[in-house]
Amino acid sequence: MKEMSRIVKIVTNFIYGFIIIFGFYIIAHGHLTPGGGFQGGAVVASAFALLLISYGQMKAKKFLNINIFSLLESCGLTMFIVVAFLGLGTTFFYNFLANSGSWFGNMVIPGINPGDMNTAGVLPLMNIAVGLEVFAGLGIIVLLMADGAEYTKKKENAENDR
Amino acid sequence: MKKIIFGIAFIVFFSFLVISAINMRPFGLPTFSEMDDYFIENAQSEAGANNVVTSIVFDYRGFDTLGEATVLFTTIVGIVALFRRVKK
Amino acid sequence: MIGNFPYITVIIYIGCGIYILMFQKNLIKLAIGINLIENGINLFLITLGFKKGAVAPIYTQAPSGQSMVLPTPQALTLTSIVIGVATTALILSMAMMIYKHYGSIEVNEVRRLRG
Amino acid sequence: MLGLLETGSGFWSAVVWVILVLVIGSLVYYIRNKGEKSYKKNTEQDKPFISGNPELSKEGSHISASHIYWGFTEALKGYYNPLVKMHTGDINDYSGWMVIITVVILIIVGVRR
Amino acid sequence: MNLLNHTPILILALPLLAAFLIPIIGKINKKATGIFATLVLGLSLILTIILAVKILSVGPQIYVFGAKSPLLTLPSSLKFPIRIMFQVDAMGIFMGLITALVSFLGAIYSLAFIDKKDGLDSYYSLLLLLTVSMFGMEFTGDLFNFFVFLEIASMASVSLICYRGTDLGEPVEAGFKYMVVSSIAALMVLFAIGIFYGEYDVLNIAAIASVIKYSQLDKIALGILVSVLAMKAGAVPMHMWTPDAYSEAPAPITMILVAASQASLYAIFRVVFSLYNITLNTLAVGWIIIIFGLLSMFIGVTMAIIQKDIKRLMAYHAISQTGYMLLGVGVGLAVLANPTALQRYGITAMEGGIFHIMNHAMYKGLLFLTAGALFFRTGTRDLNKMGGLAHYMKYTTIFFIIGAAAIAGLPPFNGFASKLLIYESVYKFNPLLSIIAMVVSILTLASFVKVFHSAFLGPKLPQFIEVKEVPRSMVFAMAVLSFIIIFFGLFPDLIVKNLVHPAVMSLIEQFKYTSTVLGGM
Repeated sequence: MKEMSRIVKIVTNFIYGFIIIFGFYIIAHGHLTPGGGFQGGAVVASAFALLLISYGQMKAKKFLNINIFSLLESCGLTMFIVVAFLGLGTTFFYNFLANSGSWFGNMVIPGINPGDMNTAGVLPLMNIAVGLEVFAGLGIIVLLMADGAEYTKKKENAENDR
Repeated sequence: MKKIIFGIAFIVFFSFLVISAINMRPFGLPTFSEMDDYFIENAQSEAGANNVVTSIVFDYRGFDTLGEATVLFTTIVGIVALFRRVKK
Repeated sequence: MIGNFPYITVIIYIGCGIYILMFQKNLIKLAIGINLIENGINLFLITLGFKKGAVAPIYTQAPSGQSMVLPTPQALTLTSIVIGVATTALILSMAMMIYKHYGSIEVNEVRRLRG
Repeated sequence: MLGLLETGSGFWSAVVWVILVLVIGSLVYYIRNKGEKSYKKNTEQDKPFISGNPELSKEGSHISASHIYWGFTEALKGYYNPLVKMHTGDINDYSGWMVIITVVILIIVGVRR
Repeated sequence: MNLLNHTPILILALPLLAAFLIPIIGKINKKATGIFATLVLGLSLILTIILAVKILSVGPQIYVFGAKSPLLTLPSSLKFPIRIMFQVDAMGIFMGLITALVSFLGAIYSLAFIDKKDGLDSYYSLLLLLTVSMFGMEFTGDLFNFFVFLEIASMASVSLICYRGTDLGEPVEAGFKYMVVSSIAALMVLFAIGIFYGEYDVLNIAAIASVIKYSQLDKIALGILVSVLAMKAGAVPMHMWTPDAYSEAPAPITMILVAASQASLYAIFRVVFSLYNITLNTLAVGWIIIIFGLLSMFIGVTMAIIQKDIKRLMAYHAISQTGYMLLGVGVGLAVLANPTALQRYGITAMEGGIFHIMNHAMYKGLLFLTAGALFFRTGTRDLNKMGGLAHYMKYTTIFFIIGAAAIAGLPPFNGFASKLLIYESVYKFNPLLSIIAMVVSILTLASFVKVFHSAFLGPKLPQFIEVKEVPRSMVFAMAVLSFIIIFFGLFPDLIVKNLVHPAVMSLIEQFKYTSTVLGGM
């Protein structure tokens, strides 16, 4: 993938931070508004895809590292399953924080309300874990496929030269 | 010859799909909705979330979501394995 | 009959996908076919959850006095969309690898394994 | 008894079978031992006799896999040719067969308007 | 907190956690991943045995996710369960035992087999994920959950089939074909689930079973489910992916893939017996399954005879043996509505079919492992290039003889016991079917004689001078499987009475399955 023109790069520099912040907003408010871990994670990953196509994969590799993404992905998934394991006192996936008064443990007013961040028990934690996993995972997919496109093309050219 | 047989089979299959569509219950008028009514009524008190869909995704059907995250993880591990460079 | 029109749309999606899988000869097109079936089924699930005159099942600042649509199909669709993304990513990566080794993505030429 | 499998119209016991094989085997061994003892190793007697033809070399006498059951496949050519032709390795066929079988099952099960 | 109450989920969740951790471990030490995976699978095997003892002595176990208690299926006087649950009965744990054993031995075998290349962490992670997905398919009591695990199974097996794809084209081709096939299968399963959801607004298998009406839509769902799951199980004429995928995967993975396609077979039985049971037209559907079985048996074995690739030949045999299971259970289904015939031969036929699942997993696993051992030392799978290997690989030869005798149904090995049950009971249903099954058994023996002759017998060949016996971990895995085969062959009644008969009864008695979830209705 080649580097794109300067206009694209400048606009990307300007815009990608906002996309990432918007993605994290969606992740954090998953239990109140439409959205959640998957959707937010996909939005964050789209920012990386934008960086990749505007800078070309050679330059983008300098600031997008697959190893770090892979670590983040494993961490997100491990966090998800550990939160599920913590409910094992009652059952796997038990929502032990909801209505408990501690973290995210406020009681919800039944019916229509303006929404309170500090509710829903383990749901926000799982949203964050899944968000982490999805953006790292989709980032890896995008990077590897861009890399692989180059790799497969090169091989073919080499064969033609021979 | 093969194409003709496949074509006939495809047309019959499609007509079976049409039959299934005609036999479905009317659009927009669910006949039973006990499970969903339970979710709408109790999501706020049990899971404590305003967003009923999120409370289903992560609480009532949380295990599905774990499976779904696992599918994504499986794919990524598979792609990493597929595009790996073998050291000779 | 006309009330079931959304279901007809669904089966047209599925039928197009099956048609592509049965008659098209390009691996990328096969991936598109699988995607079409999947979109059709997602649409099917969402269609099943619709209720006339109802709003999204979210209590945050919802309009008062209105019923809500069935939430379960939306959760199922969310799951199935992510699975679809994963499927597509894997299938396209494999098509790339096949192109690298075989130099072609035509079904007729990608059949060293037979008999 | 241990090892007695009821099959609905009789029974099967592998343990009894093994004991029987051992008993018959020892009988056979006993009878074989009573046989002629004039057989000597490393003489003319243990050479293979192929209708008077000279023995093939060891490497040459190994029959490779594609020649085993040659007669069988040759005799059943009419059955094998279409069958092998059916396995095209074409992905379209894989989904095509699925559709055909689904249609057949749906017709047998009796779906109608 | 009593951890023993949580065994159904721990069997799954521990390998899953390990699979997520393995990429991190692989960054520190590549070699440690294999040992870690093996240990976790061993732990999972022990837990499965504990659960099996509990189920066979107490009864079906239920585990509801996220409820206030693992046994609370119906919250606050609702008619239907709303949460996902695991519902493990005798049939489920029977399959679970196969899965646990096979993947544990596969991991041990892999320790020596997959050694040279990098990518070890991906390999073991995928192996664990495949095991988890099989457990999930076998234990779950929820249809959508079943779909999710079906997808994990297909993704993991596709990635493992492509594992050698970095420098070879064929594995990727096989993986692509399997991917297309399993995507269609999974999507069609999801379509059927959508139909059920639209009709009854429930997703739990037991809850659907209690309200099912066998309307037009249910018939369509039945047809789609049976045909696509038969495709995943590798029934003729939708078997074409099987030889491709089985022959190109690494040998231990092929062994696990056999168990994975049996999980799909289990799903057919679950759909037909637990979901529909007596409501459907048992004679018609039973004959559909019998015909699947006959075609699979006959075409599988005749195609196997002409193969030259050792793993491809064994893959066709896998199709042929799947036919026996379909035949046995199909006969049981055909007479399900007829209590006297069911008592006279139906139950015996099903016992034969179900017992054959376990026997097949064992001996076919052993045979694929011996094929892998040959490939490991000679570097080829082509039977024409092999010969005289018995001079160098004594243990492998003995294991191959045991496996071949078992698959051909020679007494006293385990294949004979289950085939005898099938022959004698199917003969009372329709003598012709029984005769075909025997002919297929003879042809199976014939084709394995061919493999034995061309690979092991014959003079020492000059190109294999340096071949020696395979490493100890591979021999260990094969030895365990041969021991199991001989044990099952000598004492088949122990297994049939204690494991297979409860499994068959749990399939036939739909009432028990629904009442464990919905209470005594």
